[in-house]
Amino acid sequence: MANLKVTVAGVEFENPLIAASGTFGFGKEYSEFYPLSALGGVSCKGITIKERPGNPPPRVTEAPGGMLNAVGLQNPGVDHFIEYDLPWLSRQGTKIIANVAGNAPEDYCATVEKLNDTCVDMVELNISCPNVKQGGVQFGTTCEGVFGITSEVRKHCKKPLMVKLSPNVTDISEMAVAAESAGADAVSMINTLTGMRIDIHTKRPILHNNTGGFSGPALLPIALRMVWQTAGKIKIPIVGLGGISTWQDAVEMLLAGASALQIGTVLFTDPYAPLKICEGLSEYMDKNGVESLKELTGGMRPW
Amino acid sequence: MANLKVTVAGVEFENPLIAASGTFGFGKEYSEFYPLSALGGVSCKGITIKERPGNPPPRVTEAPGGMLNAVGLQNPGVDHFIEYDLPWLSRQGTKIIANVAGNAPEDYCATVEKLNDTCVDMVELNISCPNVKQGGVQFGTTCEGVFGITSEVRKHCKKPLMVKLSPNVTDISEMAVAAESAGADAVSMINTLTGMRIDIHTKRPILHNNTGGFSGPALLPIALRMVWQTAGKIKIPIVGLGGISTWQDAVEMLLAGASALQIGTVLFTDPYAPLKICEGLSEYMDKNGVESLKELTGGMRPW
Amino acid sequence: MGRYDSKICRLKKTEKIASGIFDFLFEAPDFARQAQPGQFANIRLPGRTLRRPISICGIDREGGTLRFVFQIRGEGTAELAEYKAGDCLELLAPLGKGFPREQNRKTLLIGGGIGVPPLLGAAAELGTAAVAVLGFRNREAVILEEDFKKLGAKTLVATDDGSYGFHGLVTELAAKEEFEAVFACGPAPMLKAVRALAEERHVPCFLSLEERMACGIGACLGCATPLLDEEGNRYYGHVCKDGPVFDACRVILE
Amino acid sequence: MGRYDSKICRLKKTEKIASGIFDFLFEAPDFARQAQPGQFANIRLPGRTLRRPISICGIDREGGTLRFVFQIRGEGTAELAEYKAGDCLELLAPLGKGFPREQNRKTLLIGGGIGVPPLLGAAAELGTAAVAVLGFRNREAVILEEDFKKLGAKTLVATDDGSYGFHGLVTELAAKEEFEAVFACGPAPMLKAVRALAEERHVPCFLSLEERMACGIGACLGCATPLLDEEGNRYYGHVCKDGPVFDACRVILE
Ligand SMILES: Cc1cc2nc3c(=O)[nH]c(=O)nc-3n(C[C@H](O)[C@H](O)[C@H](O)COP(=O)(O)OP(=O)(O)OC[C@H]3O[C@@H](n4cnc5c(N)ncnc54)[C@H](O)[C@@H]3O)c2cc1C
Ligand SMILES: Cc1cc2nc3c(=O)[nH]c(=O)nc-3n(C[C@H](O)[C@H](O)[C@H](O)COP(=O)(O)OP(=O)(O)OC[C@H]3O[C@@H](n4cnc5c(N)ncnc54)[C@H](O)[C@@H]3O)c2cc1C
Ligand SMILES: Cc1cc2nc3c(=O)[nH]c(=O)nc-3n(C[C@H](O)[C@H](O)[C@H](O)COP(=O)(O)O)c2cc1C
Ligand SMILES: Cc1cc2nc3c(=O)[nH]c(=O)nc-3n(C[C@H](O)[C@H](O)[C@H](O)COP(=O)(O)O)c2cc1C
Ligand code: FES
Ligand code: FES
Repeated sequence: MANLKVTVAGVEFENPLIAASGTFGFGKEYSEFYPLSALGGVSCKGITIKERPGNPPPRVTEAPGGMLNAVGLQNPGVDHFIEYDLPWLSRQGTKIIANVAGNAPEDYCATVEKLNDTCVDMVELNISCPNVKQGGVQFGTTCEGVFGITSEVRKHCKKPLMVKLSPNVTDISEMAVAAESAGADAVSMINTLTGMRIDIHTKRPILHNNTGGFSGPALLPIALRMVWQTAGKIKIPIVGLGGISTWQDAVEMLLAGASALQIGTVLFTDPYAPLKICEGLSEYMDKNGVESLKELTGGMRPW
Repeated sequence: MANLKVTVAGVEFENPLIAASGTFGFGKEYSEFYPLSALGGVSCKGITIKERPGNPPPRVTEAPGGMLNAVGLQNPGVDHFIEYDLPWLSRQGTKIIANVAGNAPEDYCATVEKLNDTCVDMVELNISCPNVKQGGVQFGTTCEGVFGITSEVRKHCKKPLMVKLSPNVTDISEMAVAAESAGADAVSMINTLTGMRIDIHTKRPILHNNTGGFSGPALLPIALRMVWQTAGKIKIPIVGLGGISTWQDAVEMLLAGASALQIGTVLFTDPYAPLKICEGLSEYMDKNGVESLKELTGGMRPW
Repeated sequence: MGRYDSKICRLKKTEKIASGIFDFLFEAPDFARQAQPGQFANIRLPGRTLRRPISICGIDREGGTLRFVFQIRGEGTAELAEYKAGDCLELLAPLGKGFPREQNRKTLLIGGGIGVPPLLGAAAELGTAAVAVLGFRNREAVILEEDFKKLGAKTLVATDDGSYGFHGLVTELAAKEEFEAVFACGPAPMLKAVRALAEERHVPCFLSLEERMACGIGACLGCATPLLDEEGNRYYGHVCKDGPVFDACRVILE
Repeated sequence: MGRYDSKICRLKKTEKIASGIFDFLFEAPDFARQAQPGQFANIRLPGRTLRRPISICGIDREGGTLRFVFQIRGEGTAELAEYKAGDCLELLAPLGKGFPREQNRKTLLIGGGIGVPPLLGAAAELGTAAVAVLGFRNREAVILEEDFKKLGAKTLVATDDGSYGFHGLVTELAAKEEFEAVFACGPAPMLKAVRALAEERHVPCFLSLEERMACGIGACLGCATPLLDEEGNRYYGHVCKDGPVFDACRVILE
């Protein structure tokens, strides 16, 4: 079996597959299928300084090539996370990424400060969640916003800091550059594309939040383009995600410029997908004489 | 059978289904299936002032929930269009929209001037085609760009003028507002989302242009969100497109705020789709006592 | 196997039992061993992103089978209906919390339409302690009446148009019966009336709810439903993990 | 029906004829009446956006059937291979320009691998005027040899590893034959060698090309292939409408 280790911002992952935030909770439910050590890491459900109830239902629906969600950052708050969720997760033998969200810079800063003295391996700044009506999204869609929130949080964060970028922008690579120059150690991209579906009988949006984030297989071409477009412009590593469902998709994402991968929606289709992707990657490496995944990162040759 | 007529910018369409630019050529090939009068209108393949060869192959590929294309505006030029393509098309009993593209404002203006004295019913300004390396895309991704090109073209265009908007922007409704204030009579939205796929064996992008435009069913939620987001901000009508494949999708698009519809990629899956959608719309109207499609436009009630 | 798992299961039998309603029997010995009445499975459809949640309608532990009865309500269930005996589908099961399991109480099983199948598993455990009151649109829509009878339940049917059984609402018909507990599944207005009836009788009442789902196991927080906690404060529970069966006094029906 | 149409057709027979290679016979009387050797059909796969182009391998006008032989090369063709006799698929056919139809010339039909099937229709028209030279990887990969023979063609097989027939390239084997025209289908390097052979012999040569397609009828301009016009200027033609069969002297092989 090939060596699947990757290092991102000084954190070493046993393999490049990290469960994407919001799709894996705090890991307990999926540990019924396999030990979480089968995953390189887990990005936890977005955490805020205080508990949040989330949006009214319906919160999810299917759409061709994927799904929409508007969970709205339901989470028990950072204190509860540290006291009740983290202890168990930290014993599972996988790297832990705390995905942090908030309405105001102070919230973000207070949350990451609380995480400084925990065993969390990395902080992922969710400045791109499109579901929270105020805040959230605004940080992620202008260079000033990304720079501002990242540099504020950077001052308070002792952990490796990854900024998660929104695809709902004209030029995502500019946001990545802003994050890098504000001191981010890595970027993860992409979050969901904002979409909507309508119930033609009730004439109401299917999601109670009206709009929701589109994720799943159809996101892959968009994510690949954005990762490629960004990889040439920043020096910090990219964790690539958006629609990855097969090991072939994973190879594409690495070739486009990603150093590690996250997978979300495919877990709903097939909880065993990460194991299958690891196996496929490993066979591909053996067959093609790839010794380290680093060799694949950015290996695409444009025409 | 219900009355499916719609009026956009003074042009009356027998039904709301317009073939989307680039997917229907100049109509001849699809007329083998049914008379083009079955369609409300045809938006022709993007036309430029001079003939263009287009991009090297491969130009198309499938992706989950849709496809990517990078045709690159291959077209015979406006003079050839007027002399050889338009005469036949104008006898088919459907409305004709000339989709106009270019590299520079002068090109656009010269092209629409040539169209002024033809039987074309409407001009659709393609400022959003993501496949042309210079020009094209830049007009469509900033408010100034959209305003600039639209007001230039407006001065030279005697036909009803529709501006086709790109979804590859942070806030498409701002682009629509810019187009409206520059004198557009309507907007059509959305064009394709820029994406990429990679051949993991050759490590080359599958499309020779590296990136291409994603279209097809998975685009629908994004398009619906953008149409809804825009409908509240402008007074001129919206022609909605992006992923419409069924009559239910069509109803959703109308409810989101569209006055008429375009369909593209679904024609490749099923050339008879427009007829099926018309039939479905008509039955829906009869069943729900809808007398005119206008009643549906913008009928969605947000939560 | 943990509390649940995802496995490919072979269809042993499929049958159309009413217009748009299908009865599927899967070979699923491991799931059958663990499953409880009122739990559900998340069925994967090839080419689709989200699985479809369907309640377990029958559990044959010896035979190693699970039974599901479902209605075509959209594209996914229409695709599901195309499968035939011998075909395989991937099931994530058994999921959620089922009905409470105290066999001795006289229990009213009250269901409307496609809300009837989830109650059959409870009838199997209750035997003659069950009173099944089943409501349907009309005679043609009646399903599973014989199945309830065979299990020993006193079985009464109501139809909206009176074309079969009692002419009227299930709750009207049930009001004539004696019972010490209520298990219900069906549309929200019916559930409200059932809860009112149970409150009147001062008996415990359990409702099986539906909500759109993604993961099916409690990880994505997609299937939120508003509940009341012990102090009467509103919060979001999750149908896939905390339910689908809930104590009626905790449920907020909107 | 116009020049082509899209219709649901029933599969009459399906067979696996080599590893990963399938032989499908569709009931398609209208298409069979119009189809010409070398044309293709665009096959719709449920749930997929783009149809898959597959050459017509056999046309039975009396029997009202079309035959296709295809190889699994990706997800779409893998799904296609799952279909069985009795199933229905939607075909858009007959598409494109086939091989020229002058029956009297001694014609070399030269194909490599999955490039062989498109030539069979031409063999049916040429009868004994055909010399079929067919190349495969190895003995196990050989397909359709008997079919060409039955139609009267002088049929020669080459394999890359010499495990069957001639050990070497099809073009080496063909170079020993006499012919007045060439029809070829196969990978680009083979087509280059075939064209060189035809030039050497000063005989007309027609090549069947592949390109990724969307509409299949000439509307989307997706399937561009670089060609030379009469003055030798390069331009983009389209495989679905101007081809898939092209005069070799117009084709730019890259
Ligand atoms: C716990 C539980 C148990 C269920 N048990 C049964 C049963 O035994 N028999 C039965 O016929 N039906 C049952 N349902 C309802 C069944 O899940 C839906 O009818 C089905 O998901 C509809 O899918 P579709 O693709 O046909 O509809 P579409 O409307 O095309 O589906 C679109 C999306 O919405 C979801 N969705 C739509 N309606 C519902 C709904 N009512 N509940 C949950 N998700 C929905 C789908 O799963 C899909 O993700 C149950 C639902 C839940 C939550
Ligand atoms: C005119 C023509 C005739 C053909 N005749 C035959 C035949 O008789 N037998 C046969 O086995 N194959 C034939 N092919 C090739 C066949 O179309 C491809 O193998 C098939 O499309 C691959 O689809 P996939 O989903 O398995 O592959 P994927 O790689 O998963 O497909 C992805 C996309 O690329 C397209 N694509 C991939 N490879 C090709 C290719 N080589 N040519 C065209 N499109 C491609 C697919 O159609 C799809 O849109 C023909 C192609 C053309 C253009
Ligand atoms: C149900 C759901 C909840 C999500 N919640 C979060 C979240 O809390 N924080 C975050 O940064 N991203 C969240 N996301 C986005 C995912 O982490 C991921 O960026 C996105 O789904 C694209 O990847 P995928 O296509 O592999 O799912 C959520 C996605 C889904 C589907
Ligand atoms: C092959 C192809 C070519 C296209 N060419 C053009 C074009 O020339 N001008 C234009 O404005 N849009 C062009 N488009 C975009 C479509 O008109 C449409 O905006 C897009 O495909 C989304 O709609 P759909 O999902 O219904 O296809 C093209 C799309 C495709 C698939
Ligand atoms: S469906 Fe994911 S939490 Fe219930
Ligand atoms: S596939 Fe559309 S032009 Fe050939």
